[in-house]
Amino acid sequence: MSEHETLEQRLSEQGVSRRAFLKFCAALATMMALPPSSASAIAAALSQAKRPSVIWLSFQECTGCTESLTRSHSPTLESLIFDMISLDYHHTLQAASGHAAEQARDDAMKAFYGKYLLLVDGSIPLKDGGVYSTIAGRTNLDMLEEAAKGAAAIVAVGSCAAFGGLPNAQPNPTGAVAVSDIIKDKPIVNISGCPPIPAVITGVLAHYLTFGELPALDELGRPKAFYGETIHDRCYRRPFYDQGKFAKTFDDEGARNGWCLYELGCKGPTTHNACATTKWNGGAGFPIEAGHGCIGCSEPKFWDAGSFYTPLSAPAADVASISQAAAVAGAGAALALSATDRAKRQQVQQSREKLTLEDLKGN
Amino acid sequence: MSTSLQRGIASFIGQIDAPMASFFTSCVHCGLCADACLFYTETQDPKYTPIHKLEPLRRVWQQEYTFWGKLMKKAGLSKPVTDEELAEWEPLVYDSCTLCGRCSLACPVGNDIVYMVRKMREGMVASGHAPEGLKGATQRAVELGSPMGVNINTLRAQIKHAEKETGLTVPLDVEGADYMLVLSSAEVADYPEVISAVTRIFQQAGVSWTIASDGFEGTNSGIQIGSSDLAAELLGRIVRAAERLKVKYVISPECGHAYTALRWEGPNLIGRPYPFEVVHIIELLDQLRSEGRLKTEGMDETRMTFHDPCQMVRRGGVVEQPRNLMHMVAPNFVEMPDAGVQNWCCGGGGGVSANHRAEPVRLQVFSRKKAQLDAIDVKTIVTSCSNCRTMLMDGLEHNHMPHEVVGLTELVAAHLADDKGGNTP
Amino acid sequence: MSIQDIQIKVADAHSIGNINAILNEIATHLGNLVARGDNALIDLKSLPFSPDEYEGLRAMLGRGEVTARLDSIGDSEIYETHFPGVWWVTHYNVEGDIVADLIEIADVPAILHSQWEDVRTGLGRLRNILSQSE
Amino acid sequence: MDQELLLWVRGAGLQIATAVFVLGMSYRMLHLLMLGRKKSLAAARGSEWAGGLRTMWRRSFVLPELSPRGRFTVVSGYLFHIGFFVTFFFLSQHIALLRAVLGFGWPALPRGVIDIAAVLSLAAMIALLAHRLVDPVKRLLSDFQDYLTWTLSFLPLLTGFMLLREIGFEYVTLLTLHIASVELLLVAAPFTKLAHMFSTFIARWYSGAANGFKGIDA
Repeated sequence: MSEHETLEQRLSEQGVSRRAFLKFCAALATMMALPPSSASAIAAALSQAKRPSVIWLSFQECTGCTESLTRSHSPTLESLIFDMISLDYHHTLQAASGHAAEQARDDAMKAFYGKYLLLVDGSIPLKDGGVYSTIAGRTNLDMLEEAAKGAAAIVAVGSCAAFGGLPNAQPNPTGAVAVSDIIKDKPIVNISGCPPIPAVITGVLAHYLTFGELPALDELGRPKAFYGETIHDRCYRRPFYDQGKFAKTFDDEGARNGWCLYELGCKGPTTHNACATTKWNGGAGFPIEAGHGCIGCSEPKFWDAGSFYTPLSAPAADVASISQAAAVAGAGAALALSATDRAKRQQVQQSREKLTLEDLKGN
Repeated sequence: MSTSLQRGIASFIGQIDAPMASFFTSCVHCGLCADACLFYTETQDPKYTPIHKLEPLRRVWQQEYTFWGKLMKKAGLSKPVTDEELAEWEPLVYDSCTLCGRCSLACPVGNDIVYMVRKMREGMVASGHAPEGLKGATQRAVELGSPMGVNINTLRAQIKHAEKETGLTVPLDVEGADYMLVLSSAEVADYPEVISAVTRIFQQAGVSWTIASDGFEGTNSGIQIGSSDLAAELLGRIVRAAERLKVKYVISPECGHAYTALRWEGPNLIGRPYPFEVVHIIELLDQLRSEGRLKTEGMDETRMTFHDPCQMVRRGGVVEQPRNLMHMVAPNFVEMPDAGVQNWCCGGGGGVSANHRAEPVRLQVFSRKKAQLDAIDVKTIVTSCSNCRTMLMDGLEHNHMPHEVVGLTELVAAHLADDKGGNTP
Repeated sequence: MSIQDIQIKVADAHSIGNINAILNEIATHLGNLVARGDNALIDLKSLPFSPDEYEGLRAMLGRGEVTARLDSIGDSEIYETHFPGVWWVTHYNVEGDIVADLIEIADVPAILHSQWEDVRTGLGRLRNILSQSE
Repeated sequence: MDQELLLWVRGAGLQIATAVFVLGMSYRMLHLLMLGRKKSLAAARGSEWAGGLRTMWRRSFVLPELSPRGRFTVVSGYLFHIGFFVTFFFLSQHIALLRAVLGFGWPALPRGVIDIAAVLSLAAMIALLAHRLVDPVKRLLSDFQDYLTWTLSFLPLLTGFMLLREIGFEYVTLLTLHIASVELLLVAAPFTKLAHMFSTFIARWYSGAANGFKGIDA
């Protein structure tokens, strides 16, 4: 398969009709969270699309992101897309191992220098020279910096690569950081989530290969099409929030009635992601539909944002015991300072001379 | 040592206590106290807003007793209270405040504003910013025994007159009597009928009583000018007389501030509790009434009302007693609007009557009393404070109003059963 | 304890309020179709629905006279709802998963039109057959 | 970095603000009380405690005859305070907060009631500010602190109202602003006249005790 071949050519070679192609474009529009009317624009762009080389680096991660992607429930479409990219290095998925695998990466980096798309999952440990995660004896930092040089763009897949994620959580023993903390001179797309929604990963890839550029990003580098709104904004339980109807426990009447999970710690209002509409497991649902609040996994520092079960309106830290200490300190200060004030007053009262008629007359 | 700014500020510092700190801390400048003060309501001049009258004292509190205030003072960022400011505030604290205490009931956060004005006057007089009229009255009280210059000879003459009128003996300096009657100089000088009235009532009720030749003046100019030292000196005369005569009770006269001085401030001024009790003459008369010892006959059909003296009623707690007595003799007794603890001041309390400079504003704010009286059609105003009585008469005359003003004790005495000796005053 | 002991009830879909919002949107588009002949598409996957609301919407719109099936990289089901001009278009992949779920407001859904490229290809194939049989 | 800012205001920021508030308030109130007062040597006619407690309660309701300007102040004042209390103590989200801190909660009022309370409170505050600027008495009394404390009290109400409706900004931003505005209020309260939230009751007690001592039912 030539890298210069377009998707449309490839589809027609496979005997896929124009109507099927339109259907594919409609599905793509849905996947990219673009308006359905943009299907024709997608079709037009796809007829020009080229097949990019992709290098996927996995660092300090749990493979959940890869799992998420490969467990995606629309394999036909994804396979179409993966047909369209040349996944030249992915150490979990590739058949090659050892030196052969590393060789494949080197080759791809040389062959497509300046043009390949670099996908990264996992955070990069910096502490102690980055020794906490190495591949083939090389630190993640070293490998990332090398691979980033020739990349056209970088896609940070998952909250670890995007924001540091779990390894970055306090006390962050490995000094884990995000890709964007290291690479400053390349366009980076953050596809956050723990794991990210598979359709979002493929949607971004589809966008890149369709339009040859990265989608519009928010201030955290996330594609606006998927992260532009909060879970809360798109949550089917939102009307209950507006009516002030909240489940107070996981098994009360409110919970059974499907009321808002805000008071059970749902982070939907402050979490930007597409779960509420794109949903998971082939559209089967998302956590709130299963009766559990959003844990905010697509936002930076989500692991350090207090308990998953603490309401957003409640303190994320212990306020009660600090208040008790403060009350005691305040009382102590009051005792000390009021003693000096009383002493001052007493001194003034004692040194006071009696007011006499002569004083009155004197003026 | 003469009066000075330093002495005044020191006095302010010495006066500030927990209640004042809580009051200043709580004030949110809502301005509701203005509506409670007749000097504001009748002039609509915002400077008469009660809490504003305390501004210099508040600044001293802030600079001496608050954390940031002290810090600011140390850093030289706060504006010290100046002599000029105290001079500017003098008319506000003395001329346009009768210590009536109406503002203290109006404050939503519960500030006892008049408590602070009373305290502020301590510093004002110590700094030399007291009105000449009040200084003169105080001086006369200390030197001559009475702010109006009434002395024992005047009293003796009035006693003689009363004895002649009633045919009874007015006991003077009787040791071991139960009650010692204190008078106000206004009564001795202007309303001596009260001596006859009390004599006849006590005769009928069988009260053992006396007047002390060395402690008959109840008026306390020291309280009004705001000097506890001078107030104590004046009050000490009564206490000494009462102790000399070994009385069980001292009767406060129909004089508002005398009651405050004698009943509430007295023991604190002399620094010890009294060995006797203090009762207001109206309290005593009502007690005699309830015990059946005070009997009246006949009714006065005149439409009359009762003017509550601030210090006896709002600040003194003697509210129902005068009304009980009114009902004994006055079937056409009507209350004026705001009667009782919310009544409006005559305009001359708290030393304003002795302060000639305040006369124009005092007469101006009488419009409030006039409005109260206009709302009810009465011929006679009864009261139980000789200062109120004088101020009412002055205000009525100024406004060409025809009302008659009567003391409550005399009104009761005029209807004493089996006693035709007196005339309706 | 068995599953029956767990009290689960289906919330009243209409009480939540999301259905009304989409019905209003459909009405607006349908108005535009009538007035100006404008077509419109609503991506149901971009809208917040609970499962019962989704079913509620389906019941609300009902089924009209036309149903079409498309067999092209998986099935597609296209039917006109009880409201003429309002079409429900559902695309499946070969595994039977929904890949696009749309409400289309049009006289005929775009996907049902024969595509000129396909028509041309078809014509070529037909001529090819004819030429071979000759 | 809205998320991190939000995390800060919900965590360390709130801890600091609460600590300053509690420390400052306990200092201020205790210091005030420790200044003490001379016990009156006069014979009491009534009970200080009865009078003090009575005034603490009663002064919330009893008000003398008022002028139009006084009525305006009283009506707006009530609306503001009641609105503020209702929104603070009876919005479900706030009860969740208080439950987290205090360990117990109580039933919330319906959102409709909260909305009305918040709108009335906001309107009353604007009216009070306007009145402060035009009424001669208030203008004379007012100083910088009056306007500062007005602003500090207004912002939480305003941002809270905006947050419930997501007006103007994103939820994260609004929630951050709302919590931050409350923290400003907490930090400033002990050192400004906002301290009247507690000292009022002490003031009323002293005032009522003085009357109770004299047997005055006021």
